[in-house]
Amino acid sequence: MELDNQIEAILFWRGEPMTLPELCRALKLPSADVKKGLQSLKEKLQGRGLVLIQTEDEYALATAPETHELIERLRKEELAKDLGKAALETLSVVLYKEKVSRRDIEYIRGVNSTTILRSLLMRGLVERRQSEKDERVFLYRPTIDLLSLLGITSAEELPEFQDVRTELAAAETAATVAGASLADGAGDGEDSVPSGLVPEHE
Amino acid sequence: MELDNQIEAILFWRGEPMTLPELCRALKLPSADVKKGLQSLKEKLQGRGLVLIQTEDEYALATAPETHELIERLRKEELAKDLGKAALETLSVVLYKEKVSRRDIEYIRGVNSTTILRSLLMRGLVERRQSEKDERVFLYRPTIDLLSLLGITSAEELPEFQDVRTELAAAETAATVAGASLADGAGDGEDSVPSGLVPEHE
Amino acid sequence: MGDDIPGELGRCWLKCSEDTETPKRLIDAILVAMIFEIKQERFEGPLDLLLTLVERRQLHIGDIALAKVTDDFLNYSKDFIDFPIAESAQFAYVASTLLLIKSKALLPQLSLSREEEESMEDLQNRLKLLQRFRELSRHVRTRFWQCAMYLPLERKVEPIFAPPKDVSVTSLLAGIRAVLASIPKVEALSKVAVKKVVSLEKMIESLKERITSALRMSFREFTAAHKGERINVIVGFLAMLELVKNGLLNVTQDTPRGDIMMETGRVDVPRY
Repeated sequence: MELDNQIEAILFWRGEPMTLPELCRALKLPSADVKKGLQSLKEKLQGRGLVLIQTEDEYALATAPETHELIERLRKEELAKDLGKAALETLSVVLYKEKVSRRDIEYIRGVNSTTILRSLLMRGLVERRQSEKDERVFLYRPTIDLLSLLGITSAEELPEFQDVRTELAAAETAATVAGASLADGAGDGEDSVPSGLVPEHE
Repeated sequence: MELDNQIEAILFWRGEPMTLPELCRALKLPSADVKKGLQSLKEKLQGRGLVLIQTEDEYALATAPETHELIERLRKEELAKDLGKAALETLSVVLYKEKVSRRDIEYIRGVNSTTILRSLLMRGLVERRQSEKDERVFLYRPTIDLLSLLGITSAEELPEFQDVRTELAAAETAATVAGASLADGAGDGEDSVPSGLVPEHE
Repeated sequence: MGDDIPGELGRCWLKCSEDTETPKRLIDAILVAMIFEIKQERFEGPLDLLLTLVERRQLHIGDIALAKVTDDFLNYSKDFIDFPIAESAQFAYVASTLLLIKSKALLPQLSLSREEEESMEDLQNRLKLLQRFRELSRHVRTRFWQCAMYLPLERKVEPIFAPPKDVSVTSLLAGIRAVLASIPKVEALSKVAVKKVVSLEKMIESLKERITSALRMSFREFTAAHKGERINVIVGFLAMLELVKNGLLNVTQDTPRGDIMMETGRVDVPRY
């Protein structure tokens, strides 16, 4: 049995996103192999009714975008289509940066974003996980659900993605320097309140 | 979009058997066409991780027979795992609330809880039943098996039950405020909470 | 408008235009109209407001644009005294940086500390970043639901009672306690102590008093009397500029980077 088929079966059976480590454990294979299998699955699904969606380390099967009218018709729920400015802005930051701390989001938006992030978390549009680099930092990431609603199989398919990443990389160097100087206007940075402009930690 | 792909998408999305008339209704096509589509799907799935299975008059996608061993092993592993912090927290909400909707759990925890609830359901720790008050709402409750595992006859015998209930009631108000709507002009409370970002039917 | 005062500080006297009343009224009327318009919207913090002001005037983000919208920003922010304290502190912080930018525009010779220059630059960078993400959020808006790919419905599971080892009365109590602890406390949010930021008006008042009593003092002395915190220095400096604009104060600086000397005219006598 080929690896891509096994992955397809597992993802179908679970019916929800799985992380790369989960897939590795399930298949008892190192991640390099699993990644190859995923790539090959993605290719095999070309022109089919299903697609493979991926975030940085999560994967899921979903219906192909060409079938969206059909499925939309079958869904019974009313969909809330009116995402407000704050939600859209916050989602854009998370999507284009792929992983970002609350502090960074607030640096860009200039406003406490605890509430909006909580709403987005509850709706499963973003998720929050500890940073691998620094355990004290939590990073927000787009979920597979979010990508699926946008009709993209990975964040890289977003318009202008590469340009934005290049711009951000350049800006980040500058911001890191400047960001440090902000802290002194910032007071004691109690958890959820940016006292100056940016809170100290999550 | 080819018909077999449409059928693949529907069956994948539903994840359970559909009759020919159901498929015809969904696709708005006569049964002769749908049958052709099913035949072509069956062929296309050759050598893939999924197969089209057909009972007398029902059709469903399922994992390919070659993957059964793998899936069976995964199932067992999943059942033998420890719950982990997030799942324990979710379970504690169900217990201390006695019955609670997924929406309310998500309000209280501030994170999407679909996956965890599924795993709690699968392990027979909680069960899901329609609310008597509102048929569209499903409520999660602890199972009898869970109560007996804990050595109690009802949730009220849990330690600090009354205190926790009082605190939960107070906290829920706060969480509702904090988890305001994602739409513009947030803060109108219950009404403006978008219902459909996560699938409703649980 | 204040923006047009030529900035020759070296040894020059700054005076406001002779007729302060007419343009002032005009400006007030314009501001009222603008503020009225703005108030129809909800702003997500100071950057949102600032960016909206800049975009409304179709300006490119830069020193000039920011100096131009400073007054609008201040006027709008003034009405937000009742904001939760954290938010008003953020408004004040941005306001003070804006005032710094504006004063630099008024007085090009004004020497700024590295830190001040950084915070000016930082504000611009942040605005540009926000503007970019606002642009990008339009992509996100148009794509939402347009061509969604649906994750499958929840898979049917047949429950098998499989009690995990970590489920016990104790672990569940710990669980619910953790849940309760992580719920955001609305009360706590509004009460959190935030570093106090001296309000502009208060500073202007204090400045007037000090100058009346000691006719001649240096800006440096003045700011030292106010603990020399950066924000106070900025606000103090701008308060001084406001007084200059209003013709209440004369300012000299003998050398380009030298101390700035302040002198009152006759404080209580209108200058015509």
